[in-house]
Formats: sequence, structure tokens, C-alpha cells
Amino acid sequence: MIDGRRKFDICVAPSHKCSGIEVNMGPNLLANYGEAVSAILFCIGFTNLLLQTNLIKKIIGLNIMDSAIYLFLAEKGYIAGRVAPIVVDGVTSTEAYINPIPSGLVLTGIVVSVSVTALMLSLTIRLYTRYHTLDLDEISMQLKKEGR
Amino acid sequence: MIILVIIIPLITGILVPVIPFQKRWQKEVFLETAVVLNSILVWYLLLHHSTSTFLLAHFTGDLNISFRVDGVSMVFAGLVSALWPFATLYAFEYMTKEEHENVFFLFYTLTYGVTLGIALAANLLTMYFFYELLTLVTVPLVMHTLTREAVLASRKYLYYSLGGAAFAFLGLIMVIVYGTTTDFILGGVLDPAKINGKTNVLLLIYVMAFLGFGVKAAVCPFNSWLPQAGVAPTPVTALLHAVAVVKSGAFAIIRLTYFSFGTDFLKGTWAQDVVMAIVMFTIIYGCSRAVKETHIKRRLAYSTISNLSYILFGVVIMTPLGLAAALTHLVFHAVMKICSFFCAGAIMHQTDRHYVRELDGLGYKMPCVFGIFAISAFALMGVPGLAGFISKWNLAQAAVESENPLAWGGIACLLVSALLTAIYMLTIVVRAFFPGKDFDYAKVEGAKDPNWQMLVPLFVFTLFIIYFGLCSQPIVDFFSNVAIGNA
Amino acid sequence: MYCILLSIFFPILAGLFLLIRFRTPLAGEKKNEDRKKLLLLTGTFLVTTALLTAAALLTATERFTLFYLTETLPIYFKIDTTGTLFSLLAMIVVLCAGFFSFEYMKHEEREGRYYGFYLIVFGVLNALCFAGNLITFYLFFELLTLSSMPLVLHCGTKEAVMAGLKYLFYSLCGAYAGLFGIYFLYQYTDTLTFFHGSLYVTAIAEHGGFLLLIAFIMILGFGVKAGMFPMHAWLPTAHPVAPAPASALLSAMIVKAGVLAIIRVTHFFGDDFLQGTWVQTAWICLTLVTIFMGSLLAYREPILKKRLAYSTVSQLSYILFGLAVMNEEAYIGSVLQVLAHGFVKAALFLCAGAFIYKTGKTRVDELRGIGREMPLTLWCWTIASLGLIGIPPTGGFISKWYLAIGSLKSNIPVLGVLGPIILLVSALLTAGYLLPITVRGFFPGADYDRNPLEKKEPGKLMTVPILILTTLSVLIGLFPDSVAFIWH
Amino acid sequence: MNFVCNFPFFSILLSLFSGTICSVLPAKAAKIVNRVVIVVVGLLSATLLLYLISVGEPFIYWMGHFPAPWGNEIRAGILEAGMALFFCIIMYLSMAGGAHKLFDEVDESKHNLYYILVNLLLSSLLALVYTNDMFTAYVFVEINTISACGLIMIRQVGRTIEAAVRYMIMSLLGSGLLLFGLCIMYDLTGHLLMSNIKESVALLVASGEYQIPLIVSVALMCVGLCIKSALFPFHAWLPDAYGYSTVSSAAILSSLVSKGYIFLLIKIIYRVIGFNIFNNTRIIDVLFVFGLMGMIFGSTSAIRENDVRRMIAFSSVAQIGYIYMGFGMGTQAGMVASVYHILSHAATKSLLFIAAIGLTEVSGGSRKLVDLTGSGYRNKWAGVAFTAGSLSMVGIPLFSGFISKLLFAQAAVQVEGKMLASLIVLGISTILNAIYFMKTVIRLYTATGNSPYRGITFGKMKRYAITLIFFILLNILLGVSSQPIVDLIEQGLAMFS
Repeated sequence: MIDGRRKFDICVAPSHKCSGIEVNMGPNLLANYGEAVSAILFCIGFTNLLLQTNLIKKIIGLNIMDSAIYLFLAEKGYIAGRVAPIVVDGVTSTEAYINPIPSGLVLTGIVVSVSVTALMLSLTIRLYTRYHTLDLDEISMQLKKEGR
Repeated sequence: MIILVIIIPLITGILVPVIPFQKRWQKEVFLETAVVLNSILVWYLLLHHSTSTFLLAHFTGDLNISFRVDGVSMVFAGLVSALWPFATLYAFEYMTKEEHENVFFLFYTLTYGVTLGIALAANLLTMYFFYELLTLVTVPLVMHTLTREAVLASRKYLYYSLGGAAFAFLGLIMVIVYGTTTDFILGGVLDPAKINGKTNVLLLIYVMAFLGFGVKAAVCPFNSWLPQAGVAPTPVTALLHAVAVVKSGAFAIIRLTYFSFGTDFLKGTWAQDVVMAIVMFTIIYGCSRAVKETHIKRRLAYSTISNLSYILFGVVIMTPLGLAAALTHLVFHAVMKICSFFCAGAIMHQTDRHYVRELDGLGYKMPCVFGIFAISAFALMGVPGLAGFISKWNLAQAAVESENPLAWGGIACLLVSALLTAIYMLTIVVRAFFPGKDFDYAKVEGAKDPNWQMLVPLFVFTLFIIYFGLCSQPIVDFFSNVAIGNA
Repeated sequence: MYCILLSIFFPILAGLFLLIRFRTPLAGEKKNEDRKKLLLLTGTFLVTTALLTAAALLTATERFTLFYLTETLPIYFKIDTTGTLFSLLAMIVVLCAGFFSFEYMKHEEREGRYYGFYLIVFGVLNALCFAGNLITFYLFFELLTLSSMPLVLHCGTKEAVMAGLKYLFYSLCGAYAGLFGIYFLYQYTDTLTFFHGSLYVTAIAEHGGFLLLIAFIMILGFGVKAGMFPMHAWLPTAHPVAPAPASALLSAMIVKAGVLAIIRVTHFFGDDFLQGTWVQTAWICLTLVTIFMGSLLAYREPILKKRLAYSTVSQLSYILFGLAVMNEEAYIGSVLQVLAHGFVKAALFLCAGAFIYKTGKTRVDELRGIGREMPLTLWCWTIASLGLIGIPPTGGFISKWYLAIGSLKSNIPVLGVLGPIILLVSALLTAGYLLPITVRGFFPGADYDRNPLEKKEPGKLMTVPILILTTLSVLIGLFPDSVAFIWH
Repeated sequence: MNFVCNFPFFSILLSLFSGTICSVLPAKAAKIVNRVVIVVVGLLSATLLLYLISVGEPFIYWMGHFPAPWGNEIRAGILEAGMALFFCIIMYLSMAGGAHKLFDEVDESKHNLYYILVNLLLSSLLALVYTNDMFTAYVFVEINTISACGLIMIRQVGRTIEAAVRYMIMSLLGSGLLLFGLCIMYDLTGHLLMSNIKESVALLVASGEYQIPLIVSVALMCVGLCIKSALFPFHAWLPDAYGYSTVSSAAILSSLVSKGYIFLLIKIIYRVIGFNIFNNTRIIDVLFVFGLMGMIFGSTSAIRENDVRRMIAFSSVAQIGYIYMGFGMGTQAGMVASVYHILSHAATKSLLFIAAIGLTEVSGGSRKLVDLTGSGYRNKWAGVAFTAGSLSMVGIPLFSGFISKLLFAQAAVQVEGKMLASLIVLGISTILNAIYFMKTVIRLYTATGNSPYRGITFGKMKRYAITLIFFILLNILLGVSSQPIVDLIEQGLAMFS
């Protein structure tokens, strides 16, 4: 982030899609295909995480969701025609490079999501060894039968 | 000084289970001494009549817990402190048959302090505080017997009271926000500058708060706790559910109406009509239920419901005369109802009979009790020469004078209720004295009047009923002065 | 002052004394002794009270306040002509019925209670007659209801108790309606003392319509005690179950308390205020309905005492009719009717009591041939009946004459004429329900087996009161002027 | 820069590293370390609070001395310091109250693990309270989630694992939304530091551009945090998670973890979006409505419940509804009331959980309400404490619940359109509270006469009883001398903007 409040040069796609107010929706959508894709992916992931009963599928949904956000960040962080901020040939103008922070955020996010996934998986294993199923509803049923 | 009268009963109550009394009489003497002492202190305080405010604690902002003696609190505190020693005396005898005496006397005495707290509160918040406390300290008394019935009754009592307080609380908020102060000032504290345009909302909240406090005063849709709470030992039902607790509700409404919202603001609005209609309905409803009820104490409880609404009727007339009449009935009804409750208690204690149909022919075996019961019945009906007539007369006069057609309808309600009162009270008397030609007197063999501990309070209350009926002028004058703020 | 107070409170205290002294039923070996003592005491008390009352009446102009209930509510007594008349009637009826009971009540239980309340009623009746303002009147009106109830339910059967309660609740209901009015009157007058037309002029101007309503409610309310339609139902229930002397007292005097109340109330409002208003019209209508209906019901009623009760309903409304018409003749007619009916009905009830006491027969058709058994009683009955029907020279004739004259003289359209007609019809009906007893009693018919009949004339204690009352009922017809002075 | 200004950083770091240390210590030592850390952090926060009160303005602490737009920042004001102090107090009391129960519920070999999680939780809470950086906040939200999840499942029974999974899923949904919203915000403003975002947002709003993405972003963040703090209707995970975990965990989870998220939301409202801008959106109306619904439905579910801990858990749903209602009013007074309620509820709810465990212990370990009959006599202190907590919940004066009710109602009166709704719901909810809490209290004191369970005396549970006393005192302190606290909250909120 080199100048104080540099905005990325395009608007966000999902909001336009949802609102339906913008007149020039078509061009915006096309121009923002990256954001659109990430938003769709996010929704898919979110729905999976929420609605799947199978734990593994839930975790996959979680990962799709997180990845969608990283895609979004990466998309936002890339400006066509610029390169990664690694000074190789002595060009120091800020206009030549992209902002490195989004990429950094993606990395941090990946770490977080990996750890969360690991935790979820371990929990899943526990449940599986106990109840021999991955279906959360079924586990609930069994728990009710246990009566505790 | 003023805080002392509240604290003494609290400490006494807590000491009861703590001190290891060797004999029962020691405990009795201890309690009675403390209660009498406290009552004397209260009367001393009232007669000395210092109007200074005693500040106990600050809450937030200008909200504080403070106490003050003014006219209305003199009436209520005086009433409570006059009745309590007798009720305690009566309780000693009554409780010989019950268990967990210590717990009983603990809360019984605590209630004394808390009720005085309500009476002497100087502002709405303090009163609200003690009002909530009152609920809490009386619940153990209701569930004293720990039968399933008692537990259910106490639960209901608790829900109703706390729920009511929740809505009364809204009234408190309104006074805090739209008033100049929360202190009680005759004529109300609402600030016209702050109200502008919000009159209807305020009125709505007034009605809610009225109903909220009305829960304790057993106003119609919220009265079913009172008859149920009759499972408590009789001293409790007599003192608390005929006087202290329910009158606290009425007292709170007096405070709310005359001292917080102010009659100028309320009079002639739809809110007045609404509350008056509710009160009138309750008057009739309570009596009708009493007529149908066959359990003695529950019948009296319904009678209380109706009579409380007499008081409230006086209150919602919203004139000084109305307030004076309400105070008159507050005091007189207390004496009458406690008298009839004690009779009922004596009957139950002596014969273990609980239903009206079982009372046949007892009149000749327990002439004192039933004679006194008859007198209290006449008084409740409003036979001239007894206390009830005076208070009804005052109520009716206030209603007539207010020139409010709805209030005139209220007079009709009062009279219909008087008739119903005659029905439900006199059927008991008639049964007791005229059991029918073929009545087998062997059935009532062994029943006899109770001992002096129970009879003395009865006679004293009877004397008061007659005294108030014949020489009410001084006390009514005092109430009138209170109602215009001269006391 | 002391005479008045004594005439009121002496019997009340004496009654209480009897109640406490004889609270347990008379029984055992000393039963007769105790009973004698009781009767002696009661007799003494009754006579003393009567003397006291007479003394009080002689000091007629006295008026005084006993004490103040509240500053503005005095308990106030004064004796006026109306009060005097009622009090005289009460005294005579109470004495006669009282001595009659000495014999009649012999077989009842708990006589102590009966005489105790009897005396209390006497005192309360006196107080009612001497009451000088509405509050005092109301006070004793309530007490009258309460103290007379035990007389009604004295014999203690289930029916009697229920009847007693019914009586109580009807009366209270009426009294409360009256109280409703009093509440309002108090607001529109200086004092509740009985004056003619004491309402504020301004109040009449401002609240005229409402005050009329109040007046109507009060009339209806006190009319309950006087058995006015539509609240008359307690009378036929209460009378048959009560002991005969109690019925006599009830029918002759206690219901008159309602009449007295209405006299007081209408005076209080003033004739000018009520005349020509809808209240008067409605009131007259009600009384006429009651007169006709009462007679008709009595005509159809097979049980003797019940028949008499309906007759009371009807006859009382004669009085009320006279009051409702509101002019001098009608008023005199009413007052005469009060006295005449009082004596007659007391006599009739005592006769009925004598029949029941001696033969145990309660139904009219069982009384065939009674003239053979109890000729004296039946003669009295016959004379009294004539009085009730209104055959000259009995009191009933005079009173009805005045009533009819008053009614015709008044300018009330339709009703003024209709009234006398209904009076006539009712008189016919009265003849129809009373005379058959005489006729059958003396002439049971050819096929009637007279052999088992024997003389059963009751004792002197019973016959003398009946005779006195019968005589009085005739005398009043002969010397009506003695009471005609009361207008103004 | 005063030395005191390092304290926020110190306390975060201290708790973070002590957690790591705990992993190699034996159980007993870990426990001591844990307690010491909580106390020290508490002391640090207290000092900080005093310092801030004396200075009267907040400070910003640069991590590693990078200046504004680049570095990571910590910001401390009165509210933050006060919150941190309060969290420490509650956490200490909760740990102390549940300590004796830990041996029954958790395998002793895992005790040090437990303390690691608690320390981690503390550090993440502190970070949430202090941080001035949105992304840092996100990271610590996740840490908070993971450690909370660990606390739930440390008691290894099927139910807790299932509860943990459910909790995890809901939390992840929430944090996913939060992260997405945060990214959009970053996209719009180009900043991650709260103060800078706020400036940009103000400019954006003033310019009228990108309004819809802005609102979407705010909405996403709000919904995310709402899910995490179990606002109705996202509360499905809560009863199981609170109801079956170890008692300390339940107390901490209900009183602290969800409050941490709520506090973050407050920070976002004030520090990121700006109070006025936030209030101009429709979002507050939505929060308001869901808050009200939560108040009613939470309580009705609690009434139907016959398991005491689940009942208390459902009551939390209702209480969180109160807090969101305060947000929804969109006034300063409403916010003050909400913040005060965070404190009051934290103090009360943990008290209730701790007291409930004492009651179930003397009822054969059963937590069914039926079995608790008369347990108030068997364990007197727990009975009294439960009663006190219930009274506070019902809003009896003297207890903290009354003051928060008072504040809410006062705030409600000032909001024209929402006044009646909130007042009436407040009243109804009080009644509902009274119904289930008082029902339980009455049950506690209904002696059955011949109970199969043995009572417990004061001597056998000194620490437990003392903890309870402290809880009650804390509650009464909040209730009686609320004025200074409310003043502090007001000052703290003023420092936010």
C-alpha cells in the first residue's frame, strides 16, 4: 500500500449483481469476472458448509469458501501490467509494482484456514471412531439415543 | 431514625433462626417485643412528623434510595404498624400446628420491614425496590407448607408479581425521563416541556404501569394468584394478602397516580376511563367469583380482590376527595378483612374445616368467632354504623362530586358489589347460626372458641370496626388533609 | 328525647339480652319453667316498649341529633305525623302478633331466638318511624332487613332458610338502589333531613333529567320492600315458610317500611318536581300492573298463606298507587290504606295461623267446614276480608274511595281513569279469593261429612289479638277523619 | 511514550506465551501459571485503566514502530482497558469456581492442555479488545474460535465433540462472512487499520460513491459477528456447547467469548464505520428486530427446557438479544446500555453456571430440574448464589440486571419509533425470565423431605463458596454503584470516536 488510500481500479462485482440498480451491469460483470467467480465460489462453499450433513463435505465446503476469499484478495491485489514488488532491475517507481499486502493477507489466511481445517478433521476423526459415521444428523440421533 | 424502623424488623427476622431459643415462649417474647417496639417507633416517627428526607444510597444519576414521611406514607405505615403486633400475636397461636416456625417468622418479620420500606419510600425508585423485595420475601411464606399446591401457588404469585413489576418499571422509566424528579410530589412530577406531543404514549405507559402495580392489588385480568395464595398459613393470608402485600399494590398505584404522573395530567383522558373501567369490572368480578367459591379463605380472597378495587376506584376518580376516600377504604378494609380472615383462620384452626358447606351449626359452638365474623360481614356489606359504610359513603361522594358519568356507573358497581358481598358473607353466617331443622348437632361437638391469643386480636379489630363506623370524623378529616397535601 | 331513645334502644337491648340469655334451645326438665320465664320477660318487654313508644309519641314535637356519623351525616330523629301513624300501627301489630305468638310458638324450637329478634325488630321499626333524615332512615332500613330475616327463616327448614336468604337479598338489593340515590341526593342538597322538596333549585335546573332517573331508581329500590312489580317475588316465598305471627308482622308492618321509605323519598323530591314527569307515569303503570297481577295470582293460588302474600303484593300497590298520583285525596287514601291494610292483613294472617296451628291445614281447599270448628276465627276472617275487599263500612272502603277520587281528580291522562277501573277489578278478584273460604267454611256443602268436626277454637292468647285487629279494621272505616288530618 | 503504554502488548504476549509454556508443565504448575497470568494481566489492565482515566485520552501503540498506514497498531482507551480488566476478573472467578469440577470432567493428563487453551483464549480476547487492525482482529477471531472449540471438547464425551463440531461450523461460517466483508472493506478503502478505514469511509460516504458495496461489506461483517455471538436465529449451536462442556468452559464461553465478538462489533461500529454512518443504514433495524426476537424466543426455549444448564444457555440467547436491541436503538444511550449489559450479563451468567454446577453435584450429578428439587438446602451457598443470579436476571434492584434494564428502558424512551416495541418486549422478557428462573429457584427450595442425596457443608467447598461470594459481590457492586461504571463506559465510547 504505497499511497495512502489508493483504491483498486474497479468496483466490486457481487454487489452490482445483487443490487440490480446499476445500469451498466453487463460490462461491469464482464470486467469483474474474477470477483464474480469468487463470489459464486464463496456462496457454493458457504452453502456446503451450512447444509451438507456429511462432515467431510462440510470441510470441503469450508475450504472452497476460504479459497474464494483468497481468490478475491488475489484478484484485487493484481493490477494488469505491473509486477511483483521485487526490485530486480532498479525500477523503484511505485507505479511499476503491485501492492504486496493482499498477497500477504492471502498467505496469512491460508495458514489460518489450514489450521482450522486440521482441527475440523481431527474432530471428524473423533466422531467417526465413536459413531462410525460421518453424517452429523445421524450422530445427533445416536446422541439422543444415548440420552445424555 | 427513619431507616431504623425498616432495619429493626429485618435484623429481628434474621436473628430468629440464628439465636438458639431454648423455649418457644422465649422466641415469642423476643419477636413480639421487637415488633411492638418497632411499631411504637413508627408511630413516634409519624407523630413527630419530620419531613426531612433520609438518603440511604445513590444509584445512578439522581436515582437514589431515600425515605421520607409524608401524609400518605403516614396512613400506610401507621396502618401496617398498628396491625402487625396483633397479627404476630395471632400467628404464635396459629403456628403451633405448622412446621418450620423459624423460617416462617424470619420472613414474616422481614416482610414487616419491607412493607414499611414501601410506605416510607421517598421516591419511585425506592418504592419500586421495596416492592420487588416484598415479592421476594413473601414467596417463602406462600410456599410455607411445601405442598405441591403451595409451590404452584407461590410460583404463580411470583410470576405475576415480577411480571407486574416489569411493567410498573416502564412507568418508573417514564417518570425518570419525562419528569423533573422521581421524588413523590403531590400533583405529579411530569415536566410539560418534555412531554409535548407524547401525551398518548405516556398515557399508554401509565395504563401499563397501573396494571403492573395492579397485579399486586389483584386488578382483574391479573388476580388469579391471590385466591391461590390462600394456601399459605392464615396469619399470612390475613395480614399479607388482605393488607400488607395487596395494599402495597394499591398504595403504589396511589403514589404513581397522584405523586408521579399527577392527576392534572391524567384526569379526563382515555387512560382514566380505561383504568376506571378495569377497576369497575374487577369490583363486580371479584364479588361474583366470591359468591361461587366454596372454600372459605378463597372466598375471602375474592372478596379482597373486589374490595381492593374499591380503593383503586377511589384512586382513579383522581380528585382529592377520591384519594381521601381511597385512603379511608384502605384503612377500614384492612381492619375489616383482617378481622374476617382471622375468624376464618380461627375456624380452620379449631375445627379443621375449610369449606363453607362444613360450617353448618358452628355458630352456637363458637359464638364469639361467628359473632365477630357476622359483624365484619355487616361492615363489609356497608351497614351504616360500621366502618364499611363510611368508606363506601366517601367513595360514592367522591364519585358523585367528580361529575364523571363513568364514575357514577362505578357507584352502581359498588352497590351491586355490596349486594354480592351480602350474599357471600351472610350465607356463611346464616349457615353457622341456622343450620336447618334436622341438623345433627353431634357433628359440631367439640368445636369451641379459640384461646385468648386468638380472641384478643379479634375483639380489638371488632372494636375498631365499630369505632370507625361511629366516630370516623377525625380520621376522615385527617385523610382529607392528606389528600390535599396538608398533612 | 329519652322516650324516643328508650323506645328504640330498650327493645333492641332487651332482644339482645334474650338472645344471649336463651341462646341454647329450651330442653330438659326445666323446659316449662324456662319457657314461662321467657314469655314473662318477653311480655314485659313488649308492653314496656309499647308504653315507651306511646310516651314518645306524646312528646311529639321533639327532634334531636343523637350523634354524627361524619360531620355532615347526623343520626337524627324527629316525630312527624306520618311517623306517628306508622309507629302506632307498628305498636298495635307488634303487640297483637307478639301475644299471638306466645301460644303459636309453643311447639317451635329456640323460642328465645325468635323473641329476641322480634323485640329487635320492634325497636328498629320504631327507629324507622322516628328517623328524621335519609341516612338514619337508611341505617334502620338495613337493620330492619337484617333483624327480620331470622324471623322469616325461624323454623329452619331448608325452604325457610332459602326463603330467608331470598328475602334478605331482595331487600338489600332494594336498599342499595335507595342508597345509590342517597349518594346523589346528598350532593344536591344542604341536608338529608326530611323536608318537602329540599333539592337545590340549581341542581334541578342543571341535572333535572338525571335527578328524575335517581328518583325512579330510589322508588324502584324501596319498592322492593313494598313488593312492587317487578321485584315482588320474595313475598310469596317468604310468607308461607315464616311462622304466622312473623308473617303478620312482615305483611302488616315490615313491608310498610318500604312504603314509608317511598313517602319520605317522594316528599324529599317534592311533588312539584315529580308531577307530570315520566317517573310518575312509569310508577303508576308499575303499581297498576302490580295491583292487577297480585290479585290475579292470589286468585289462582291454592296455598292459604301464599294467597295472602299475593294479596299483600296487590294491596300494597294500592298504597303506592295513591302516592304516585300525588294529590291530597289520593294521599289520604294511601295513608288510610296503610292502616286498614295493616290491621286487616295482620288479622288475616293471624287467622290463617290459627287455622294452621289448630288443624295443620295449609291449603285453601282443605278448609271446608272450618266454620264449624273455629267459628270465631272464621268470623273475624270474614270481617277482615270484607275490609280488604272494600265493603263499607270497613276501612278498606274508605281508603279505596279516596284513592279512586284522587285518581279521577288528577289530570293524568288515561291512567287517571284506568286506575279506578283496575282498583275495581282487583276488588272483585279480592272478593273472589277471600270469600270462598268463608263460604265453604260455613257452608261446606250438602255432601260434606260434618261428623268428625268438633270445636277447636284456639285459646285466648290467640283469639284476643285477632279480635282486636278485626275491630280496629272496622273502626278505621267508621272514623276515617281521625287520620285524615295528616295531609300537610 | 509512557511505559504503561506497553501494557496492552505485554498482556497479550504474556498470555500467549504462557500458554505455550503450559504445554510442557505438569498440570498443577500449569494451573498456577494460568492463575498468575490472569492475575498479572488483570493488574496490568487495572494500572492501564487508572492511567487512562488520569490522562483522559486514548493512545495508539505502534507495533514495531511502523507508522500509521503500514504498521500494526494497538489502541487502548478506557473502555478497552476496563473490558480487559473485567474479562480477567470473570475469567479468574470462573476458573476458580470450576476448578474442583475439572478433575471429574477432564482426564488429568490433559489438564495442562486445558490451561493452554484458557491462556490462548485470554490472549485472543485481549487482542480482540486492543487491536486496531482489522486483519489482526480476524486472525484472533479464528484463534479465539479454535481455543473455544478446544475448551468445549476438552471433556471427551460424544455430546461435547458434536457440540464442538457444530460450534466450529457456525463459527467458521461467521468468520468466513467476516473475512469476506473485511476484504471488501479493504478493497473499498485500501486500509486495514481501523482509524484509516474510518477516514476513508467518511470520504466515501460524503462522495456518495460505492454505497452499495460499502453496505454489503458492513452487513457481511455484522452478520458474521452476529453468528459468532449467537444472536437469534443463529443460536442453534449454543445450548449444546454451553450445556455439556466443563463448567469453567461454559462460564467462560457464555460470559466472555461471545462478548469478545460483540466488543469487536462495537469497535467496528465506532472505529471502522463510524457511529453515525452505521446508524443511517438499515442494518440497525435488522439488529433491533432480531434482538427483540432473541429476547422472546430465547426465553421461551428456556422455559421449555428441563436441563438446568441448557436452560441457562438459552437464557444467554435472550440476553444477547438485549445487547443487540441496544445496538439497534442507534443511540449513544442504547450503546451504553448494551456495553453495561455485556458486563452485567458476563458477571451474572458465569455466576449462574458456577452455581448450577454446585447444585447438580449435590443432586447425584443430574442436571434435570426435577432432580434439583431441594438442592438449595443441600448446598446452601450454591443455592443462594443461584438465587442471586436469578434475581439479577429478573432485574431486581440492587443487582446488576436491574441497572441494565433501567438503562435499556431509558435509552428506549429516547428513540421515537422503537420505544413502544422495546419497552413492551422488555416487559414481556422480564416476565419470561421470571418464569423460568424463579421456577427453578422455587424448586431449589422445595424440600422433598427424604432426598436420596447428601448435602455438602461449607468446610468441604471453601474455595468454591468464596468464589461464589465474590461473584455475588461483583454483581451487587455493579448494581449498586453503577454510576461510575456508566460514566466510564460513556467516556470510553467517547474515546472511540
